[in-house]
Amino acid sequence: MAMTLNDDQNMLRESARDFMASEAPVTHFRKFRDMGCKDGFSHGLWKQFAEMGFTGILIPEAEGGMGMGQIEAGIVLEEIGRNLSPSPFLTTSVAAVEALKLADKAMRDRWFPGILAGETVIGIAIEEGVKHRPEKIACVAERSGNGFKLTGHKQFVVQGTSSDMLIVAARTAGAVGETDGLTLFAVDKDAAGLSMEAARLVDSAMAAHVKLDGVQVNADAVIGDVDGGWAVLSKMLDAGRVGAAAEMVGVGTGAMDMTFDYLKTRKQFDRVIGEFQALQHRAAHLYGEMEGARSIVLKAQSLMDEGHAKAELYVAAAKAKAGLACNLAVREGVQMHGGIGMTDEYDIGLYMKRDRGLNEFFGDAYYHADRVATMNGY
Amino acid sequence: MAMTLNDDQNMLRESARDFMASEAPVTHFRKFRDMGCKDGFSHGLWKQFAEMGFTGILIPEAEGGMGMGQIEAGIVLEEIGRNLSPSPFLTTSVAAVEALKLADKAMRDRWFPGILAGETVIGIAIEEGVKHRPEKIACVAERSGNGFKLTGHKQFVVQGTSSDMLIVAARTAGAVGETDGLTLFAVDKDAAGLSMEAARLVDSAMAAHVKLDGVQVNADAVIGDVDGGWAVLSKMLDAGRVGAAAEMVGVGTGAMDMTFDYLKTRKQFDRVIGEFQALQHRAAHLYGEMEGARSIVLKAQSLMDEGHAKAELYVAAAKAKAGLACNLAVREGVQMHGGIGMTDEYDIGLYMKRDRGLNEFFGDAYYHADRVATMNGY
Amino acid sequence: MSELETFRAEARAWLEENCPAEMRTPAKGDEDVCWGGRNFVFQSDAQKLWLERCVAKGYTVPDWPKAYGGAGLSPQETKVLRQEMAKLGCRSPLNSFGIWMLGPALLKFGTEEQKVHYLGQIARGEIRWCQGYSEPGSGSDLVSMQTFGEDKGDHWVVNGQKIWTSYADKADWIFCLVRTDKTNKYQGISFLLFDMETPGVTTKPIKLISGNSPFCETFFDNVVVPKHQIVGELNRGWDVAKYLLGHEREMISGMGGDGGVTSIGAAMKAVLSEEPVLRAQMALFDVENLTFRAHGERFMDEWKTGKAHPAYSNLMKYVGTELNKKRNELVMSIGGTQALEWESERSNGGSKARNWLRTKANSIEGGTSEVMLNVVSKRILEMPGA
Amino acid sequence: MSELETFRAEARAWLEENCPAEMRTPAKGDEDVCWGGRNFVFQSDAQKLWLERCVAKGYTVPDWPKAYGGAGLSPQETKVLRQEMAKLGCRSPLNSFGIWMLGPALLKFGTEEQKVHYLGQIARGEIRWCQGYSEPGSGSDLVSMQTFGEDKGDHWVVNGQKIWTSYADKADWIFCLVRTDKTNKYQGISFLLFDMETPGVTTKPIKLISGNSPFCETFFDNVVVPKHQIVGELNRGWDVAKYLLGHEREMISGMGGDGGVTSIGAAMKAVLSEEPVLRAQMALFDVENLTFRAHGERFMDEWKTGKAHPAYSNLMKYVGTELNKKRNELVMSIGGTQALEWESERSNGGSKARNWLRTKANSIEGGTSEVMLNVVSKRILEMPGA
Repeated sequence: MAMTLNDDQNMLRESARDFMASEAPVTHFRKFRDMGCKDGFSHGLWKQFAEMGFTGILIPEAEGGMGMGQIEAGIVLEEIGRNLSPSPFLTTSVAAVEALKLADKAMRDRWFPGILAGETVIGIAIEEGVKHRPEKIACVAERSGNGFKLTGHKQFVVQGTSSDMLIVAARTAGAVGETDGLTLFAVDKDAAGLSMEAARLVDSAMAAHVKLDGVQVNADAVIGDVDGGWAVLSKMLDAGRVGAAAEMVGVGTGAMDMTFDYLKTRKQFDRVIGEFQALQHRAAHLYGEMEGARSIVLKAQSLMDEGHAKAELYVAAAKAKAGLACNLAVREGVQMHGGIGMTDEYDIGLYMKRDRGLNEFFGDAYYHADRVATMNGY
Repeated sequence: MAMTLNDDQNMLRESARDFMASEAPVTHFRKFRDMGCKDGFSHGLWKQFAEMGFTGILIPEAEGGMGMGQIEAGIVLEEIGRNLSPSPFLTTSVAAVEALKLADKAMRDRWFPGILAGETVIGIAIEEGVKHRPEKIACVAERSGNGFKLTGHKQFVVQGTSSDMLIVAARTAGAVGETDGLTLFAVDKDAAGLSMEAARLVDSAMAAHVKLDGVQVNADAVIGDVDGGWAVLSKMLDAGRVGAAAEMVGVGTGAMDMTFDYLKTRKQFDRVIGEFQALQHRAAHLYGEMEGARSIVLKAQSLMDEGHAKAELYVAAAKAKAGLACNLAVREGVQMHGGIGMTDEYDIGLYMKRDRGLNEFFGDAYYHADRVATMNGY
Repeated sequence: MSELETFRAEARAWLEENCPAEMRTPAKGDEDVCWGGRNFVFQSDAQKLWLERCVAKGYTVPDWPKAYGGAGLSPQETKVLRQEMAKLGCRSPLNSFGIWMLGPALLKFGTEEQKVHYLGQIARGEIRWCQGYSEPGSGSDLVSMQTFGEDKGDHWVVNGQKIWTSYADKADWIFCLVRTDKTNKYQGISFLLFDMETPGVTTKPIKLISGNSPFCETFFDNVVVPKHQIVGELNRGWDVAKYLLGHEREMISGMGGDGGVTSIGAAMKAVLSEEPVLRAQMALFDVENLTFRAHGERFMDEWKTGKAHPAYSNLMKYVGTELNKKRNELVMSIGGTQALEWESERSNGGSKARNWLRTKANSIEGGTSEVMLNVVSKRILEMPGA
Repeated sequence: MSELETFRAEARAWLEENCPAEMRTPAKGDEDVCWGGRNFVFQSDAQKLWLERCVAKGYTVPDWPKAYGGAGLSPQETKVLRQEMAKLGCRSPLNSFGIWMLGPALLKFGTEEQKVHYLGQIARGEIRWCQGYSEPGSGSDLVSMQTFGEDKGDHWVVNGQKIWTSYADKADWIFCLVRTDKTNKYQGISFLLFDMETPGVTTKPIKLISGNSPFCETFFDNVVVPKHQIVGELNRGWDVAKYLLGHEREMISGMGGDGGVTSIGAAMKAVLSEEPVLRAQMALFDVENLTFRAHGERFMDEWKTGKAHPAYSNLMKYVGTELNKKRNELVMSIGGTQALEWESERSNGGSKARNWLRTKANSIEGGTSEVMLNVVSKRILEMPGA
């Protein structure tokens, strides 16, 4: 595939850009933040996403979606990042949908319509410690009756308390540390024994701690194969990772553009500060980092869409690079803004907070650099 | 101890500085390099070192030396580094002397006089692989007759073929990877079964590959205790490491000063390039790095001289930091010199080569950063 | 040395007798800090008692002359006192910009009358001070300030606006740079002191990205300042300010975290052992941290003996603040998803995240990293150019 | 696609039939490279045969028009040919600054007569070219050059000195920037071609820190250059040079190592598994390397479709050369003490160390990293100022 967007993709970009800028700009985010919204996003906006077709962007056309790929999802995510638009898009329409695409028809029929309509939100319940370690999942699913009984604890379940269903990874066999023996379950939010506690994060997103206290699910709650959940999990995680990377390209680019504008207007010592060569060189370097991030993310998306064997390697590299570049963008952004960059009133600090959250999402840059090394054979 | 030099130390610095600048400046190094000298250093200069008292700087006064410490040895080493003065000072007068100070009187009496006179050179035969891994020593010393029979291979024995004696670390017990069971031996250069092959290094130093093919040594060749060589080895290595760090402070400072002078004279675009703010900021940052390196090296030296429990931690940090800072200094040095920095005619490239050699000597920055982490409990 | 050891024993005995047990536990937060001033409400009897005893002994400002409320200790004795306080875990009896910043400037530039009056109040914790330097539009470029004091014979009438005034909403008095000559950029600024209750002074807290509001915007609308409230000469306030900024930089340059060399890695071992690349970052950070501590120690030893370059504190400020930012990035990485929490009890009210965001100001306040690098390059390295 | 696949099959068949077996092994060193030219001595019959066959087929410059010695292939066909050559391990039949640099400039700026004459010679490997741009004292500041061509009616008389002329001691002709108008800094330079055997031309090799001497100083002492040997308009040589530098930057920006995405880490696993911090550096490097490859791919795709910013190659040059330097620092670290050896057989004559040192020039030649950052900042980011 050529590493440029085609006409359809460019059109999608235009429409996503216009939509986010008019319907969900940073002022929208501020509004929901300042009202202390318990969801951390607007259900009305989620409906609008549906009207735009975004919610079903990865759902096959035959099932009512747009049948597009990671590149297209990434186009929407970049605009989300640029505007800090709060929504369940990444978890529900990207990560969860990729998992559900591997589920049986009954389950897809159960959840896709609500997602398409912008009425359903799905939480991803994977993490059990403070760092991303999917192979260390300890949550247990014992055979019980017609199905399974789930016991354990999950955390960092973004929008968990706003979710209608949680995708829970649990161990049906094998030992902690093994990738075999995991199974993914669709667990209804109202299931007996399931309790959640929401925590507001630095970027004002809401994330839940989830307790599974012998939650009984039927056999039809299994997504994919029993004991073979790693395949589904990997697909879901990689979609979430490359999606987070795309969103970080948007966050970093937004922060960078804002900062470059500031450099061109702010005066100090009788000069526009953008005239200072030391800042110019840092700006040019940052631009190169962000362009690099944009490139590797596009590469990873296209390899995923092709089902290429190297997709996993590139997704890891993309998540790492987007994380490093976006983090540089927000750090340089705050520093170059000087004092006002430290104030809540200016937007640059909001980008710094969002970067932090996205960097942690499904493995940080160091985690993924380590995976790159492992996949590269050392 | 105060982190400043006292009057005696300042006097030593003056005399070392004058001596190296007049007797062994970079032109001296070039002369011996260009003649393809098989030793890589001048025996005449080594005699002059002795006349200055440098060769015995760490040898106790009672045994004819100056009875000084690592700070004083480091003062000499910094000037050696600044002038790229080639000599066996670091291996013989620093590392080997520290080991021999832990040997019995007979051995000290055998070797100290020659060192004091500038007639003896000692090689350190520790390394067995391309990276520094002292605990992985596999060279074997079997009990044999009145002593031991040594079999194995050593490499990176700096000035090995010019040496009168090699300090060889070998395993008398324990398994590869264990620190117990090592023993240090003083092996005469003419011992039967010992063969050496010299290799010129990038910095024009000569380093030997050593083959020990059943080399028979008497029991009195043991330095310190049988099986307890790790203590002697650690002392010797730490002296070598902090010494190499001090030399790198000299190399880095020499490269930096040369570069700053160049920035103040070289014109481009009708301006002296030192006026360009991007270069100014990099210069100021580099200065901070070198000053930091100077500080941690002084701290490590003084803790070693005090016999402080934290000395090992600080030596590791000092070797790492001096390596990182000196490496930055030579990289910035070549880049800021532009094209002429790439030519053999200009000195800055010689500093880059020397930095490379010193960085590898007794463990590089990454190796020592890892040790810092381990010693800090993670 | 023996004399110093005698002092050490005495100081130790005094502290053991006079420092209340409650004041020997670590301060848990802002509410445990005694800032003094007209409106300060003591959080406990112990806090009040500890301040009063220290004031009586001169230990709020141990190295100031006794005439101005200090204990007249030598630098060595002061250091010993600090060491003994640290050993017992004694809290600082009084936090004060008056002690840290204005005091040293008054000692150098103040009249005898000013010293007796203001230094005494500072030492006793009676007046809480804030600092009025920055203005909107004049961040690094301090001398471009616009706040103007019009000469009205025996007083000035000040109009203008300051920004980044720490705790201005809680302060009693301000020390403030005011333009008193519009024709001379550098030598047209005076260093004035005045009461924050003077008519025409208003403040507005600035909410930071950390969610806290330690700074204010401060507005002056025809504020009357009597002429005797100037420190130093008319139009030479820049000299006072520069002296004071140097002090501030020394202070901030010591901010590379916990003030010690303890690695934060050990406590995080469980995480780091599973994250090899992150562990490597931590290892390289520890090398930098040990380096900075040694560097600071060497700088202080050279500074005390007059061997340090006068601009060297700019370098330390740069290195120390950048290091502290890096440390907090690592704390966040190691803290992972839990460190992202902003309000939960589990995260201690988001303390890691809030501290991390707070440190981003380190390389801006008291002179940006960029200005520090300019100064090092020009004054220490003597690079050419404007 | 089917047409292209037909071409692929044909190219493959031609290569299999015509590329000698000896030319299908990797080049071991400089002596295996065919540079052509008047004085070139073929190292083997196979080398000579391979060149001749490629010349006859137009495959030394496959994408040039047939009229000028090329094969007239489309960009897609050229890419396919390269892929097939790579698959069979065919060596390049001819390395040439004429092909890489002068050729594209002549195609754009040359007269029809010049194209037929010079391009043909280049395609056939008859003339080896060198480049005369830099002068002592004008490194990044190219337009400050002093080499002057005095107008003598039908010819110029050139005096001056060039530096960093690659293989000038082995070249037959030079393409050279010469000042032809002293009153106009930018529009006073012309782009001249002349024979290195012209009386008055002398060269002196420059020994590099790598120990090799690929560059020379070149001196011109009353060198006569006929007027028809100018490329482009009089005094507009800067346009030609800039176009050509763009090409050079594209070339160098592709230099991030082996041209591929293969990690060097796997081969070094034995070392890296024992060096966790070094392994982490390698891991982070691999992230950067994969990024750069994807970035280069995207850049080329945008460049081909006219979507890339005209100054974008400056960014790629900066990123690619800095990355290549970093790669070689890692190669040296992983290679450890063996990589330090300079002459031994064990170290292949110090190849790692020499390559490492050679890469330090990447960020200097063809425009320094500093100049690249200036250009990106001003032309792409549109930062203000001179």
